[in-house]
Amino acid sequence: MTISERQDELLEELNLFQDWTERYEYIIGLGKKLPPMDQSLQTEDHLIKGCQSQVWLDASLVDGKMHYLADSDSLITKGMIALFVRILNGQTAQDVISTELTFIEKTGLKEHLAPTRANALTLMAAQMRKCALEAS
Amino acid sequence: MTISERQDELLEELNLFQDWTERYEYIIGLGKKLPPMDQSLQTEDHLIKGCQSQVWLDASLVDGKMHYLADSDSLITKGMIALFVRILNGQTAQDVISTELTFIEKTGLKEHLAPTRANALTLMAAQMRKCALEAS
Amino acid sequence: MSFDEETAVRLARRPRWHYREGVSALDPNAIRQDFPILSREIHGKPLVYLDNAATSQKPFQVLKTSRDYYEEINANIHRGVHHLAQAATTAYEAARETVRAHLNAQSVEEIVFTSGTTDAINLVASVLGRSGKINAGDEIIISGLEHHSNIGPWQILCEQLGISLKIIPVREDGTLDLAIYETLLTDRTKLVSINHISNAFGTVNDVNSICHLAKQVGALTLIDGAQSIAHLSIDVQDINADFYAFSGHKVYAPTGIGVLWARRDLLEELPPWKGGGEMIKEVSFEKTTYNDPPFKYEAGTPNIEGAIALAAALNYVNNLGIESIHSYETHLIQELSSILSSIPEVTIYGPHDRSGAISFNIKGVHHYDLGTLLDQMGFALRTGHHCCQPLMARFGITGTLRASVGVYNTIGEVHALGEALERALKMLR
Amino acid sequence: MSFDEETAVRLARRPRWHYREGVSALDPNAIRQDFPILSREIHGKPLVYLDNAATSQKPFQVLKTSRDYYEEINANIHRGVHHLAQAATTAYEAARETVRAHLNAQSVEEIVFTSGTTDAINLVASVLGRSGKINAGDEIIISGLEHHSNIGPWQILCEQLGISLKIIPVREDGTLDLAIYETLLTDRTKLVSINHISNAFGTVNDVNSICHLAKQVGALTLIDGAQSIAHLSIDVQDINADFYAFSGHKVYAPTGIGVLWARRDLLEELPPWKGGGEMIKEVSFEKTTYNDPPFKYEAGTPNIEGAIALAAALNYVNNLGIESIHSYETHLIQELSSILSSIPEVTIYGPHDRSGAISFNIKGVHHYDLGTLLDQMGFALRTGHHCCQPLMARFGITGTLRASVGVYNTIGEVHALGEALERALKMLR
Ligand SMILES: Cc1ncc(COP(=O)(O)O)c(C=O)c1O
Ligand SMILES: Cc1ncc(COP(=O)(O)O)c(C=O)c1O
Repeated sequence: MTISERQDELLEELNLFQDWTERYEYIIGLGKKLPPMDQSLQTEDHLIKGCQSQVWLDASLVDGKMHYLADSDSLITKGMIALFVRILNGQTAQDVISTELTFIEKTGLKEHLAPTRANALTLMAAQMRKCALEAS
Repeated sequence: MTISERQDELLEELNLFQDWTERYEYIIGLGKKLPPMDQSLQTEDHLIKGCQSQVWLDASLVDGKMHYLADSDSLITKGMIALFVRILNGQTAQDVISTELTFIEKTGLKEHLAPTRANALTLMAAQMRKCALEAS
Repeated sequence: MSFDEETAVRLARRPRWHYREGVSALDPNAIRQDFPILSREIHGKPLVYLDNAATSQKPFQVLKTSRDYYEEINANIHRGVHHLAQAATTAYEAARETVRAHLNAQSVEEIVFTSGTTDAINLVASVLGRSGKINAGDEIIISGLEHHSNIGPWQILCEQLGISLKIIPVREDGTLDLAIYETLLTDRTKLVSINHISNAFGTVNDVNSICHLAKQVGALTLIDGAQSIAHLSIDVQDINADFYAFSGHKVYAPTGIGVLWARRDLLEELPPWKGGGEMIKEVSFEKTTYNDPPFKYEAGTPNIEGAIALAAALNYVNNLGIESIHSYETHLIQELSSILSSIPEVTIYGPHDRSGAISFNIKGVHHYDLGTLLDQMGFALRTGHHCCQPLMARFGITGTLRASVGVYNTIGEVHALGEALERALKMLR
Repeated sequence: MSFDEETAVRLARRPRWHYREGVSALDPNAIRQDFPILSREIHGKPLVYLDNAATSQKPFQVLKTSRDYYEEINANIHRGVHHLAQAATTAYEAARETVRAHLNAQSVEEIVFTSGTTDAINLVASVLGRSGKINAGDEIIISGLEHHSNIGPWQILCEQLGISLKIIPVREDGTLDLAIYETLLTDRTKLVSINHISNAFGTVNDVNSICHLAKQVGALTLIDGAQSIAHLSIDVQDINADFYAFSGHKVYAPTGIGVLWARRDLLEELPPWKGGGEMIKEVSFEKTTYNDPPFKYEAGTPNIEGAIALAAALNYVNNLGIESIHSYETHLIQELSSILSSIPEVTIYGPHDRSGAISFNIKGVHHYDLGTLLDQMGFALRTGHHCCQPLMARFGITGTLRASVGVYNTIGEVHALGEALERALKMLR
C-alpha cells in the first residue's frame, strides 16, 4: 500500500469511532502494540522533547525501505507516534519525503487532541521526514 | 465672642447657602479679604505643605491674645484658613488649645470639599493649635 | 452565563452557609452559584475544577466589583482634584486597609501592592541586594519544597553578590528537615525564604518556628504565602516574619495583583526598587527624593482595579470564614486521600495533614496520560513538575498528578474523580 | 448601569462611524454608548471626562472580554493539559499576536507583557544595567519633557553604575531642542530614552529622527509610548527604536497590564530581570537555564485577563481606525486651543500641533483652584505637575491645568468647558 492508501485506511478506521474514549483507546492500543525500542537507542539524539512527555525515534534503511522504531514514556504519545510508524514503515525514503501527511488534518485529530498533544504531532511528522532525508 | 460662639455663627452663615457655588464663593471671598501676610514671613518654617497648594501661617501673642496671619498661593485654600483665623484671632492661647474645632465636621465642609482639601483642613487645625501651644 | 444587577442582589442575599453538625458549616452548593464558570461543560461533561493551586475561579462578587469600578469611579489615583480621582483613590486605599486587616498587619504602610507573589519576591531580592545588608560570602536559606518563584530570584542574587544558597532538605514524607535547618543557620545566614504551604505537595510548613529560629541568628525571613492565602488564616504579627508575599489570583481575585507585606522599618530603610511616578516625592535632574512606604515601592500607575477586586475577594473569603473554609477543604483533601490510597500501586506525596493540594503518581502510568484522559471527562487537574523541578528531582520523578481544591469543590466531585481515575486507569493498563 | 448579553450584541452591531464630510468620520455619540461611566453624574452635573492622559475609560467591549474570560476559560496558562488551561493559553498568546500586529513588530517573541509603562522602562533599565553594555563614564540621554517614570529608573541606574544623565533641553514652545541633542550624542552615549508624546504638554516628538541620530553613535533607543498608544498609529519597525513601552490603561484597557516591545536579538542577549516560574526552562539548585523570549521576561503568573482585555481594547481602537481617532481628537484639541486662547492672560504650553492634551495657566489663578471649581461643575481635568517636575521647573511653574481628550469626548464638551472656565474665573478674580 502507498502512504496515501494507508492514510485513507487509517482515516476510515478512526471514523468508525463515535466518541473520544474509543479513539483514545484505539490510539493507546496502538501504543501498547508498538514493537519495543532498544533502551540503548533511547538517547538524546533520538529524542523529540515534548511538553511533558518524551519520544525517542530511530530510523534506518532496510532493503531500501524506511524502518522506524519509536518509544515514549507516555502511552498516549506512543500511540500517536505509532500512527506514523504504521503509515510510514516500509515505504521508500523518497515517498516519505514527498508524500504529505494529510491524515493529521483529515482525522480531526488536531482539534480533538489537547493543543500540546497536537503540537507533538507536528513535531513528530517533521522528525519522521528528517530521518528519511538523512537516510536517503 | 468665645470660640464656640464664633463657630456657631459661622455654621449659621454657611447653612444659609443652598449650593456649593455659593459656599465656594463665600470661602473664596473670605480668602480675598484675609489681611495680607508679609512676604518675609512666608518662609519654610511657616509653611504647611498641602497636596498642590501652600499655606503659610504665623502666630504671635498680642496682649495675651492669639494673633494669626496666613496666606496661600491658592485662593480656596486661603479662604479655608481664613475660616480658622476668623474663629481663633483674638482668643487666648489657652482657649485655642482647649476648645474643639467642631465647625469642620458640623458644616459638612469635609464631605463637601475634595478629600485633598479636607485633609488640608485637618492639617490647618493642628497647626493653629501648635502655634498656640508654642506661644503659651 | 451573565449576571444582571437583580441576579446579583438575589445571589448576594442567599445564605451561603447553614449551621449543621459535621465537618463544615459551608454550603458548597450555594457557593457554587457564585462562580459562573462552574456551570460550564468541558467536552460535553460538567467541569470539575481541581486546579486551584494554579489559579482559583472568581465569584461574581469579585467580577462585579471590577466592573463597577470601571462603570462608576475609574480614574488614575493620588493627586487628582476631580471627583473620580478621589473616589478611585479612596477605594484603592480602602483595599489596602482590607489587606492589612486580613493579614493583621500593624499599619497600611506595610502593605505594598505588587503584580503577584513572584513580583513581590523579586522586589525583596532586588532591594536587599542593594541594601548593603547582604555581602559576598553570606548565605540565603530556602528549602527543597520551593516553587521556582522562590528559587530564581535568589539564584540571580547569588550570582550578583557572590553569596550562596543553602537548602533545607525535604524528608521522604514531603516535610522539611528542621533539624538540618538548625545546623544551616549561622551568622552568615542573612535571609530565610520558605513557602507557607507547598504548592506541589500541600505540605504546611511550620513557619512560626522557622522564623523564630532565623531571628536567633539575626536573619531576615520571607514567607511565600502564594498557597496559604486561600486556605489558612494568616497573622503576620504572630508568624513574626519580615516579609510575606501572596498573589490575588490564588484567592479568588483577578490576575495581575498581589501583595508584599513587610515590616515598616524595613520598607523605610531599604532602597527603592523600580523608579517612576508615584514612588517619587521631589524630582529634579540633580536630586530626587523618594516617597514614604508603601508608595515608595509602587512606581507607576498600580493595578487599581486589581487591588479593589482583591479586597472584594478577601471580603468574600471572610464572609464565609477562613476557618470554615479550611476545615471544609481539609475534609475534601482527606476524602481524596483515602480514595487515592485505595488505588493499587499509587504513591501519594507529602504528609497526611496536607492542605489544599494532593499529589500522586501511579506506577507504570504517565501523569500526563492520566491528566489527558481526565480532561476528556471534564476534570481539570495539573500534571507535571508544578514549577518545582528540584523537588521532583529529589523524588526521582518527572512530575505528578495534582488535585487541588477550592471552596466550591464538593464531596461529589471528589467521588466522581475517584471513578474517573478508575476508568482512565483501565484504559492505560 | 449594567449590560446584559443582549445589549452587548445590539450595541456591538450598531455602526460607530458614518461616512460624512469633515474632520472626522467618527460618531462620538455612538461611541459614548460603549462607555458606561460616561452616563454618570458628578455633583449632580453630567461627567465631562477630560483626564484621558492620566487614564482612559473602558468600553463595555473590553469589560465584557474580561468578564467572559473569567466566566468561561479562566485558568493558569502554559503547561496545563486540561481544556481551560489550553483555552486560556491560546487566548493569552492570541493577545500577544494582536499587540504584535498593532505595533507592526516582526514577531510575537518581541512582545513582552509587563504591568505597565513604568514596569517596562524599569525592566530595560535593570537588564541593561547588568548587561555589560553600559559602564562607568557612559551616558544616557533623556529629555526635559519626560515623565518621572522615564527619569527615575535612569537616575537609579546612574547611581548604580556611575554613569551620567544628559538632558535634551525644552524650548520655549515646549518642543525639544534637537540641535542640542545632536551635540549631546557622543560615543559615550549608550541609550536615548524619550517619550513619543509628552503627557504634560502634548508635544509630539520626532522619534524617527531621534532614533536615527542615536543609531549613528551606536546608542540604543527606548521610546516611552504611554501617551502615543491611544492617539497615534505606531510602527516600531518604521520608528526603528530598540525598545517601545506602553500601558494598557491609557488605551481603553484595564489597569495592571502593559507592553514592552524590544528587538528580538536584544531580548535574547540581555540577562533576565525577575526570576521565577515561566521564565525558567530547567531549574536545579546547581544550575538554571532560562526560557526563550518573551517568556524569559515574564516571570510568574502574568496578568492573563489584562493581556486579553488589552487585545480587546486594541481591537476596539482598530475598529474605529486609529487614523480617524487621531484626526477627530486633533479637531477637539484645536478647538480647545482656540477657546483657551481667547481667555485673557492665559498661557498655553507646548506647540500648536500638539496631540491628546493641552496644558495652560491663567495669570493670578491657581490651577488647583480652577480644577476644584471645574470639578464641582462635573469636569474632570488634571492639575499639578503631571509627574513632570523638571519640566514644571523649566517653566518656573508649580503645575498647570491640563485637559486631555479621548475618542468619546465631543465638541459640545469642549464648548461646555469654555463656559465653565469663564464661570470659575469670575469667582476667582
Ligand atoms: C509619558 C508617560 N510616561 C510614562 C507614564 C507611566 O505610565 P504608567 O503609570 O502606566 O506606568 C505615563 C503615565 O502617566 C506617561 O504619561
Ligand atoms: C508556592 C508558590 N510560590 C509562588 C508562586 C508564584 O505565584 P505567581 O505566579 O502568582 O507570582 C506560586 C504559584 O504557582 C506558588 O504556588
